[in-house]
Amino acid sequence: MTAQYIPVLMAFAFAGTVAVAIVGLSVLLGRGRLRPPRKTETYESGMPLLDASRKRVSVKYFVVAMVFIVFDIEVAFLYPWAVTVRELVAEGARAVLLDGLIFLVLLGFGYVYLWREGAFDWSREGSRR
Amino acid sequence: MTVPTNYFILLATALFAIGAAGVLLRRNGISILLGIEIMLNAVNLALATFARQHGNLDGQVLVFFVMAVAAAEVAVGLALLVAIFRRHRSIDVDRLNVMRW
Amino acid sequence: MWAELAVTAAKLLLIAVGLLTAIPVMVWVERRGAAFIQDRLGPNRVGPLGLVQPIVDAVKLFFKEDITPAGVSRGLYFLAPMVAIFVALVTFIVIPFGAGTDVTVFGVPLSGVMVAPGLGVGVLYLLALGSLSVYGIVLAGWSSNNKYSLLGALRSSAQLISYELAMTVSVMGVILAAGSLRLDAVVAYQSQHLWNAIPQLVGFLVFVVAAFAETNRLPFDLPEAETELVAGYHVEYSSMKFAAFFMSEYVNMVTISALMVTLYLGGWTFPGHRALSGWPLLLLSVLSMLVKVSFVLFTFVWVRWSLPRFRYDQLMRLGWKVLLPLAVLNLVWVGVGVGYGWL
Amino acid sequence: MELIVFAATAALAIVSACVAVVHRQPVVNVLSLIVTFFCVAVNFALLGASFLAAAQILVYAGAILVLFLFVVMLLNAPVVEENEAKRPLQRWGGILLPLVLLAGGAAVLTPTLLATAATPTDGTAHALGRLLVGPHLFAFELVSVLLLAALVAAMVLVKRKQ
Repeated sequence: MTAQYIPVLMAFAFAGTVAVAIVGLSVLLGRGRLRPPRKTETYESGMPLLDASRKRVSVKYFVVAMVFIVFDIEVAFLYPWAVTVRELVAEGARAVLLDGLIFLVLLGFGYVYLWREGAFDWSREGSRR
Repeated sequence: MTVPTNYFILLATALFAIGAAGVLLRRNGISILLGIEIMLNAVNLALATFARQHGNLDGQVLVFFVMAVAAAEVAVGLALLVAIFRRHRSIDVDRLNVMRW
Repeated sequence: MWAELAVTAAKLLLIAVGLLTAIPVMVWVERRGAAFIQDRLGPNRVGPLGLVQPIVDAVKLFFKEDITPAGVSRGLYFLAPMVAIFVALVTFIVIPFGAGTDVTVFGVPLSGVMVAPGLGVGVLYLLALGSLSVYGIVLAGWSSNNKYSLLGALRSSAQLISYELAMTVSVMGVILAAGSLRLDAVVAYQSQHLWNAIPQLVGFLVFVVAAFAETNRLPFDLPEAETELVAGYHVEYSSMKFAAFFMSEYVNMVTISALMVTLYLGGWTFPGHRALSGWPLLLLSVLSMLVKVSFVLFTFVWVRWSLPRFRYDQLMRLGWKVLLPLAVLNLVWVGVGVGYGWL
Repeated sequence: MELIVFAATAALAIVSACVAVVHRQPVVNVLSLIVTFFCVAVNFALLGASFLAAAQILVYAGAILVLFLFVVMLLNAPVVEENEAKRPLQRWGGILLPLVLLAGGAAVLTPTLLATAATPTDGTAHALGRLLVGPHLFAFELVSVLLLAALVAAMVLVKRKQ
């Protein structure tokens, strides 16, 4: 049962090696010449830094991620449903379509609510148009 | 050789203990939610272990439902944190000592 | 046991090397293609038609000075490019690059030139690990201690997760039709029926648009929008650490093109493949897959130099208000189609 | 082979979970939790729950922790200085409870190893799907209602009052 994961393990090992090798090589081969402080400054198109770089970001990103979580769970639940539809229909249980449809419609209410709340509008100008 | 059931249970216990310690010891709201996530994951692991133990998939279906609950919990919990932060400019849960908004 | 391991390792290395060589080729096609579309010459000095140019560039990148800016979070800063390239290099193993269920090497069936033929979760593996690519970008943006980086990373991650949703829902349509998560089953289904792109045209279009967005290509290259964010999340990266992001972007592009071909364009199938078997079928199927993937890749280049960039609010509106409902509609249609035996 | 993988992921999971709980920097907390969840996913695979392993990565690592990261960046709150003296009860509870749990866990380990079922079942998407639309259909539909409620609640909470 677990033999199916051996190729996955190999791929992980391979990708990990490549990842470490690339970054390691970069450090080894590109090693230092002169390091004037100018060179390691944060690059902001030549302007002097005015304040901290890590600012608080907009709540809009939170809304997007929150909506994503909810719909991602929905997707995770629908995948097992989707793979069984063909089998179950072949066995004469066509009601399985209805099961999925009810699930989708219930979430559809949420989608409509979000739309009306403006969760999908990034800026106000966008929503007016 | 397959891994014995006991080992998985021990791992699940250890993770649960770490999560519980996190919830009790930290005051940062985000850390507390993370602790809850660790605890839920530990329970999921135990459920999947017992599902294998009994050769019955119902345990795995339950794990699936726990995942949905965890996601809902995180969405609402973090929204609460954002709202609290707006109000108090802090996510220290000890500052929340009034039941009034 | 050992023969199996050896064959798996050989397949893995072969495909990975193929993917990695695709990068310089793609760079060349992109630059020459851009030049052609914009009526200029493009790189033409190094080697015939400038063919050696990308290789020279790669060598140059290796020996560039590796600058670590002051004020970065060191651990995360080095981790980010590793995550990006790691995620790009583990996802392709569930894609069948050819036929060959009847071809054995050392007694081991080649099973569709998939590296992981037995993996039951199939396409879900690709989608799940692909969703981790967000972290490479967020890590880079956060650890760089640069406002442009942070903004680019945030935009990018919001864009990735928005379009990932539309993509997974449209993939679900294909899975529903094939009745299996495995991609070789999807190809087998298409060799019996029409290509999925025809009955599921809506889903296909959603997938194409989402594929452009997921690979941060124009018209969805807002995360790195040179004119407003200088380069987005990888501003502060130099030398091969920058190249790691660059490579992962191209590898992702090839992977997603191969996925697109497998899901919607018949995979490795070609007219008359049922008359063949054994090695000839295997070789021709790999060739056919290559041709299809190259065509899709060329479309990526073509679109890049033909369309302008979206504004961010337009991007979000397209993802949530247009693509997601369309993908769900496609899913409902496929469900009904399967339920009543039309598909 | 499986024992090696288990031991490695278990150790990694415990270490990264500890980091996730102890470290002061929220970003590091979240990132090390990704490692924990990834290890749990590997353990799901070892347990024959292949679909759950994929769902674990897709849902936890791909979605939930992204939200956590966004919130960390959104709040960018000053690190909470932990003044432990104020809450002796919780502090002792926080130290004692895990110890009790661990002792119980160690007690589980010592007796003879539990035998697994004769025919372990593989938790494929097919098998789970049949259970979801079969005996667990009601709960399946209820999940949709739960998600709907969570969506509305979270939206109401973050919305600014005009």
